[in-house]
Amino acid sequence: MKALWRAAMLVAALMVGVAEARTVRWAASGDPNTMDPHSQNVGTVTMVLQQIYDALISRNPQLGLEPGLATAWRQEEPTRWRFTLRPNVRFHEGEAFTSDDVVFSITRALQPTSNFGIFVDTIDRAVAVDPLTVDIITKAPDPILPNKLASVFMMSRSWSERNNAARPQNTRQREEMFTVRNTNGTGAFRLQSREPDVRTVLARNPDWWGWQVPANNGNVTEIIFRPIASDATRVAALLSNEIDFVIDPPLQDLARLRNAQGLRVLEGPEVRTIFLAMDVARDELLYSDVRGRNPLRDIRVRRALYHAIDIQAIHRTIMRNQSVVTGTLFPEQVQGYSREEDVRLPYDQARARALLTEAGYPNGFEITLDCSNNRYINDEQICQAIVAMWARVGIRARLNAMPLGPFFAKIQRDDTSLYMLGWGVPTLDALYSFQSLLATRNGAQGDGIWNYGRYSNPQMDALIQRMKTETGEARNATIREALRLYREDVPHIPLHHQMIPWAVRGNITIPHMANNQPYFRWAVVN
Amino acid sequence: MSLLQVKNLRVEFPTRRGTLVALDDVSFDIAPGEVLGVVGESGAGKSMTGAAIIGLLEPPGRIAKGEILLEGRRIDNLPYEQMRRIRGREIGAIFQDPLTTLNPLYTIGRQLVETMTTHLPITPAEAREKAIGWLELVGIPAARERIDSYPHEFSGGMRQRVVIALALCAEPKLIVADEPTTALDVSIQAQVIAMLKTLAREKGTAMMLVTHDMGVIAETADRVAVMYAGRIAEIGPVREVVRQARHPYSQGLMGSIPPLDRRVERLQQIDGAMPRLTAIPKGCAYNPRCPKVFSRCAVERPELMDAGTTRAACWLYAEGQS
Amino acid sequence: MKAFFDSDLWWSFTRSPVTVISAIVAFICIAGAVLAPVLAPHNPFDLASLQLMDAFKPPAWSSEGDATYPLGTDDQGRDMLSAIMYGARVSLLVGFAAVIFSTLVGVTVGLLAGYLGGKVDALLMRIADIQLTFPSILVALLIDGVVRAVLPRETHSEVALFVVIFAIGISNWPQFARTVRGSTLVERNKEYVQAARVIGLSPLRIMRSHVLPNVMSPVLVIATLNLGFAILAEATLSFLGVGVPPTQPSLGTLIRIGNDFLFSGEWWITIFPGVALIVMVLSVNLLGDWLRDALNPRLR
Amino acid sequence: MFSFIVSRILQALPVMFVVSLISFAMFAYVGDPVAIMLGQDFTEAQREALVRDLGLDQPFFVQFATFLGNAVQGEFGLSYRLSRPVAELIAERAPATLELALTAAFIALMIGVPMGVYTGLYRNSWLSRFFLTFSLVGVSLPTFLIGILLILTFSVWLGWLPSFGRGDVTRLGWWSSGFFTWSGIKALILPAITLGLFQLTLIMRLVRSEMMEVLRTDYIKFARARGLSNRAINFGHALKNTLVPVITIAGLQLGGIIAFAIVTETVFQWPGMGLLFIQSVGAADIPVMAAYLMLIALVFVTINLIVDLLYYAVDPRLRVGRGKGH
Repeated sequence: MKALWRAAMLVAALMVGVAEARTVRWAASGDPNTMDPHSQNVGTVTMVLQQIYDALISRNPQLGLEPGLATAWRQEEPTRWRFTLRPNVRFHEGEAFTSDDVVFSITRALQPTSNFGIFVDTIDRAVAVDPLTVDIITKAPDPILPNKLASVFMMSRSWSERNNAARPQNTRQREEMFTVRNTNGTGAFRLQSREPDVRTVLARNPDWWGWQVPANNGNVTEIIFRPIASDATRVAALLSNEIDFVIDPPLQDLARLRNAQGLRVLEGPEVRTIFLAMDVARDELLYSDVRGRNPLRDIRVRRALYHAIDIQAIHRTIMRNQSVVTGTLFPEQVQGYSREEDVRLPYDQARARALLTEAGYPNGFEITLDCSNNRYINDEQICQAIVAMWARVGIRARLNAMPLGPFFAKIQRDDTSLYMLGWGVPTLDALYSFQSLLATRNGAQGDGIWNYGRYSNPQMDALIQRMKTETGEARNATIREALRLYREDVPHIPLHHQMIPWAVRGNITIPHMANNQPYFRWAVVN
Repeated sequence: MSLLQVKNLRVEFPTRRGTLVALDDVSFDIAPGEVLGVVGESGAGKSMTGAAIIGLLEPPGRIAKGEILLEGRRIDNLPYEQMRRIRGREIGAIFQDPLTTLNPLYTIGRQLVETMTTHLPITPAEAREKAIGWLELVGIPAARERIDSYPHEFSGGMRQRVVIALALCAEPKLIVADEPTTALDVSIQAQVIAMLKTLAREKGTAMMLVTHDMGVIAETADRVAVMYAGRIAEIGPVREVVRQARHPYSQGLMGSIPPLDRRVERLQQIDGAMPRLTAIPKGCAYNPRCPKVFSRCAVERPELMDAGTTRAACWLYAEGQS
Repeated sequence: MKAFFDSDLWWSFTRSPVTVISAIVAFICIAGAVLAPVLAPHNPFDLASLQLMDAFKPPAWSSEGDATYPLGTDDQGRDMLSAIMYGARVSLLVGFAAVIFSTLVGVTVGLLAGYLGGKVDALLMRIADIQLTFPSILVALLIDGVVRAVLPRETHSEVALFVVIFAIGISNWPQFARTVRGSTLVERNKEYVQAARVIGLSPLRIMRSHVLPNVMSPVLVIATLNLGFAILAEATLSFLGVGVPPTQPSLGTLIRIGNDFLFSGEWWITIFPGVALIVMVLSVNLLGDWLRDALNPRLR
Repeated sequence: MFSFIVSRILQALPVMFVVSLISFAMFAYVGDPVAIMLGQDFTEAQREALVRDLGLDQPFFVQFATFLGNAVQGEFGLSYRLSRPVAELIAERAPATLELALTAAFIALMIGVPMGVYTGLYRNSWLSRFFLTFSLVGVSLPTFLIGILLILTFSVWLGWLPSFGRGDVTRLGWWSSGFFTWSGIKALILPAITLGLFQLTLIMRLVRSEMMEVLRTDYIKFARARGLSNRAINFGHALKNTLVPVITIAGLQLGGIIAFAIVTETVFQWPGMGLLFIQSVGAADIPVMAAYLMLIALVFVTINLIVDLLYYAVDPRLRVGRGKGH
């Protein structure tokens, strides 16, 4: 009897123990392919590292800037910013965080093997003034440096150098880099174990500086992340209570998930815009039956393609209302957004046909549309629907849908006439989009690197150059001017901003973030 | 009393086109220790008679009529399990092709031992000793060493000796030997048949020897039954049938038998071929080929009737005819 | 023809209700697929006729159904019934073509190996052994991959169908080759073939007129059973996304697409293609099974 | 015996060579790893440097020779996708696939063989007919569909079994096993059934037809004529002879199971080599794909060798005058 009693007590104790472990089982379709904070500028990597590493500047749930490892920052001179660091911060392995680590981290992000160049491209060097003060010298005035630095994670110099990881991982090495599997951040969670493609376990860092900040009210003690690539399996796991949180539930299952017992769907926009881009550079398209001229260089043709798309139908059926229809380059969260410029050419098949006739293609023409089929939400279906819509105005488009690997390889060779792309804006600033997508490609870092239609407009280039240095209202005006040009010149056919619903178990609250990054520091398990 | 009695045996095969009669009205006896030779062309029903006796007719074949009695006890209608106890123990069997009759995956010793332990109240160790004895008896040299060999390690003749040992090892009263030497090399056929005959004599085992080799019959059998198209055409003492067959078919069959000191390789060919079971002629089945055919033969089927020293199914010997 | 209805084959056919039913079902499947352009209510390849607003219509018999779309529509507003009929067309085309291909290769190799014997035989059978070692699905994946690597993407989608046929066909020939070789070895030593040889008939003629007819029934059985496998192999490849090009969706492609709608409530997109595939393969397999028992060639 | 093994291994070498050539050629030009590795932002110079570093500017046969030389030492380089040694990745995944494949094979054999024996012996019983119908449905259902149906039924609807992954694993040195935890075993059930079902029906049909074949042979008739018990005939004589061809096919099926694991692992997100392979195909991760195919070839060659050895053990005819096998 006594033994039985003791056993019961033990069970009770265990159950209390279980109750105290507040675990979130989290799934997404992709697994981070590295734990190195400066190697891969990819959402799937950042969404995990975000929990482990801090940047100098942090974001709030509205994506506004907040003090992070830096408590204050100021543009001392046009090309010099001063950052005051947070005292008494320690890395997970015990090293104190100092200005030397900031200099090291920024230098590391500047290395050729880094994938974070776009966030530090204007930086000339970082200088430690004293252990808690850092100056960052830029090559030219950079008004949005703090926005960019919110994406640069801080590492420990001594830890990195000790483990031979002073540069971001490089595939040329035969040996595996230490940072591919190990982390040492200052963040709210630490990496407890990791099996790539299987399971990554994060444990709460009780010593995190941020727990002092009242806004960081999270109570999660453990995060188990598991990649589940198959949509159906991911939903099944959620429905069968094997998973608590899915960051990318398939749109078609939202209705079912909303109605499921004990599940909630968090809805919100993502800062990512889906658009079609066209080859407006070649004299003859690579993939078309039009010989001797490039129909897409004719703005009437571009407008005709635009007019022919019934974006509302896509919004309602394929996207199941989980999109924000747009006529511009980026969503409203981005600095520089202008509602007046967010106007679509209306859906008008007759107008489209008329424009085509006017341009000399009364019977339309053939063209190939390159699309990814596993990168954006329902990307292949959107392309299929557009191909069908174009068919009705006489454009015989052939859909070439590919996985993201071959797709990016193809468009990055400029081997395309027409492609669909989705563009996220991590800096939340207009320049990031304009510079990458619409600047004439000129070899300068960042200019036009994703401009595979090779759109080139001196007027646009001039505006982009001004955006790089101007500040304040002048800059906003420049951006508005560029957006107007974008709308009138139709270098792209904008479609929509993605919505990114998250599905979460009812007992968990977590703010939905437009950058599609969960912040578990704000997650509460009841 | 006869050891084995077969009475009016009829075996049928139901098919979609009607019932085929494979054996009809087959009757004969075998006395203890007697060797009955059964001859005939392929398809005459010799092997099927043997199969019916050991109760292993291939389905859908079945005994439709008649009886088989062993020592006066009916065995054709026994349940499977009772009949199983008779097979091997009371009636042994030897098959035609020694290459396929032995299980290739077991040693011959094992196959002998399991046969004996199945039927005789003896331990495996005793059975093994007896097995060696049997192997010696059938003429396997160095039997003690070779008992653990696999069948493929023996030549064809040696394998048939093993098969004979297997058939005899539970000391049955009757052996049904279905063409025991046909598959063997001509040079060793005589040795094997002589050995078989000697053993049967020594052990007092009766034997039903199915063959189409008249030479073998002449040397071995006491009596002989000639089968044609599922019936017995003639049955009688071997000397009589061989020297002075009564049935025209038997006569044709025996016609070319050379003196006993010369061996023949084949039966003499009779003009024409035995009818297929689907097209057995009316009357005497042999009538289309018979040199002595007369009107009655095509109309009425002859039963076995006394024809001097043998019994023959031929109207030539009907009363008032001869 | 009369001889056929009088044959044992026909007799055993009429005796097996399951076989008769599966033959009827298989016939309906094949007829529906072959005549899809005539019978299907819509043409799923005519993009201009697609109405995106008609997407996700449930089957006609449900309350929100639309009589124009008997089995409902998919995410693009395509009629499911038409898509399935056209899909079955692709599946059957690949299945039949692959089986014919492997039959031709297998029978030729088997005849050659069996008739010529010696080193040719040893070499050919060694190749067959090695290939039998590798599961057909992997062989098909390999071949598909090689072709993808060699050909540019645009060309690939044009030849993809042939690649799949080739990949599935080539992975199944050894079975035919082995059976035919075995039968050929037996036939070759028969007296009439020996005699034909002595008369001086050409080996080709001997094989065609003497050996070939005798090996046809086991070949027919293997071919029927392989048809089911070939259709499934195509579906599996398409499910993995490496099968037929998406512009020519087969049943496997439809199932892959439908898989996304497993939990969404649009069950008809998931269920119908799967049911169609199973019914088709099952009826073919039942026929093959019956044929094997009826012809009773001793299959290895 | 020894020379037999040696000759078998020598025969396997050209196979391995051809497979390595194909596996390398197959992926050498699929996709562009560079684009994937560079991510969203890069310069032309970075891109070229990466191409050079990966040796992708070298002629095909130089790349192949380098690859082969390294492969022999078990060195497949770093995965493009995961930046980790390929050998290590595969070693991590291998236990998952092998445990799944062996469990599936075990299910297939333990159920398939008795069912085959039964249907072979009692051809006309209603149970035999049921088994045969069941097996026909089994070979007519594509693996991926079975998996999906099982998930729907047992995970989503009934909630009994997990729908993905391996559950908790126990580490035994470098091997990770799911056999020792309840959650590991539960996670194994559905994938193993999915993978094993098709093989089960194949094995059952194979055993059945072999059994019927063997039961027609003379030595079985002779065994009956010797009056042996049914038990001894069916399970001693007939079954053992049936096993000879069954061993070959079962061996080949094990290879098939490992290959078909690609499908099952995709459906169940089972963290094995097949899933790794499919994920690598999507990312054009050449080193992983090449290593996987070579490993699979090695597995098949090994299985074949084991099958030959088993044959050797079961069939005494092979022990003398080998060469002309079956």
